[in-house]
Amino acid sequence: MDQRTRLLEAALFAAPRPLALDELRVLDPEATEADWRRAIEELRDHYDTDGHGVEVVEIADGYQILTRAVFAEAIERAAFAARPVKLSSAALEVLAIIAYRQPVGRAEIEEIRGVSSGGVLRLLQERGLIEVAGRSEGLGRPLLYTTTPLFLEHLGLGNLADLPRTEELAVALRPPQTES
Amino acid sequence: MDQRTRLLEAALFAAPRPLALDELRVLDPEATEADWRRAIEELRDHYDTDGHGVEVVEIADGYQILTRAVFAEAIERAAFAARPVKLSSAALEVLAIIAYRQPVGRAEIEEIRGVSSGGVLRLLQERGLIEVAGRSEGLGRPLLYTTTPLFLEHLGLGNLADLPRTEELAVALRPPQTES
Amino acid sequence: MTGAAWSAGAARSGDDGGFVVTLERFSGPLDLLLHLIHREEIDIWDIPIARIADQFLQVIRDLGLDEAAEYLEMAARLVRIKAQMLLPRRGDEEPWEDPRHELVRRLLEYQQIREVVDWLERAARRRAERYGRGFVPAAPDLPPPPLAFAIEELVEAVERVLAMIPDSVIHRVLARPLDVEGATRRVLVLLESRESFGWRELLGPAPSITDILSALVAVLELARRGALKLSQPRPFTPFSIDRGPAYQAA
Repeated sequence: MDQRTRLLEAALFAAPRPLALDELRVLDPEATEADWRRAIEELRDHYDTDGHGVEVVEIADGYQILTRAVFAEAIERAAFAARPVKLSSAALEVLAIIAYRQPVGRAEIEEIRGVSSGGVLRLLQERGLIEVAGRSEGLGRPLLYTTTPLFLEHLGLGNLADLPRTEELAVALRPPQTES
Repeated sequence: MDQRTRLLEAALFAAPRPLALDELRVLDPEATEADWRRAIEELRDHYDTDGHGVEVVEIADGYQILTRAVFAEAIERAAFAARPVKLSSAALEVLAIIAYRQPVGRAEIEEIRGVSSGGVLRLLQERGLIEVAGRSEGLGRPLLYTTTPLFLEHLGLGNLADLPRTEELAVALRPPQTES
Repeated sequence: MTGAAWSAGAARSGDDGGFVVTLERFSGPLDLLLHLIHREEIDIWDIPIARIADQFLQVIRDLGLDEAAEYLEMAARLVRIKAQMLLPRRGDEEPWEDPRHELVRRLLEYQQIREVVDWLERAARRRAERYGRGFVPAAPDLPPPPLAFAIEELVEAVERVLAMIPDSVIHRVLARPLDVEGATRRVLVLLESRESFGWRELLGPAPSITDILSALVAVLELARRGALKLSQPRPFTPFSIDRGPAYQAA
């Protein structure tokens, strides 16, 4: 392939959106629009005749390299885009409090963490790691949260008793020990 | 190109990160690892001999399509792609220590650097470049850190063995003495 | 020392003629120490500790680092080694242990890390010259990505939580249950006979705090259900209670 066609391929590959003809100009000030058209044609032909897994597509007044539709199913099945998600430290903290003090209400969680935790609770609930186990008898009858079997499954624990013992958290909000 | 090579190209193209050999298996249950290796070779050769703007690179124990370095300047000038964030010198120091000594605890890192490193560790963890791999048996059972695949990806390394051997460094260190 | 070994220090010290250093330039006392050793072209195996200690103290004073604990600690260590070097050695009876030994070991170890840092920086630069695919297709309706978390992370979170817990203030709370149901009945009785009445009428004479709170919760709950409406004619006046859109005579 021509050097300009290679540059075009690299640019289309790296760009987060379809590139219009006049956007290509910055790449090489000496090339005319006709030059870029020729490069696009060359790249398109090359992909088509050599039988590539990708193709040049004209989209929204621009050009983009996309995978061919015929492979879409296999790729979707593989779900490579789904890199395992890590829980944020905020989410882990809330989860830790619930794990050791369940059933526990939002107010208590927020009192311990000193920040509002509604969003995190919702996220953990959506992920199926915690659930509402009932309501407290207290004023306003707040919801009480517990961990789910999925939570244990994620950690590879048989049951809650397998959690590492952390007396302090389990017993009460004890003051931190006197330490150096 | 072979039909499997096309599928490979489409998959590598679609994936947002390097794909390991065993991840490719889902794409086509009938293909063996050797088949995939052949497909990778074919794609790599094709990109190289036909003169493409992209290439197949071995990174983080997997394979990824990246643009060729020779086009970096033009793509950067066009400014439609974001460059990765640069890490601070302190962050790289901590990464270097973890890369060579993993799994390693915070105390040892701080002993080598001579400065407290909690903030840097947290930052690297948030960025996903290091992770907690377990706890030491020592006093207080401190957390032990290791590098993640994202660390290799960020630096474009195939695997940890690509790091320079300590004997190759200008300053030869005797093995860590057994001492306090 | 080879040129490569010192490249980190040299790059950061810039033109050695004018010794201008800034705080950000050093990632710690070891870094500063290496810099000085390099600048003075000193053999790391035979550090003239008195000279280096003085220079170290001078630099941290100049940079205002003499309040940073880590630099102070190193300064103290250097002064101690300097003193030990001055002690008279007792003949050949005992093998003499060089007080600089531990410091040299740490410097070499740190130097090696700096070399690796240079290497990593170069690797990152090379990687940054190659771009990955930029286009991120809109995600189809896929199940959420798998979660990755481990027991260690949870334990670490527990430790953070424990550290957050402030000194506990223990309040002794006496249970004084509210009679919300009774208050609700009273409100409904009043609503049945009158379309509108004032908050004070609900409470009766000399209400206790429990009565007031019970009545308040009852009124708020009924307002939420639409059985009554609350309004306040003017600021700071008692609010009045009217039948709401969802009011049904019992």
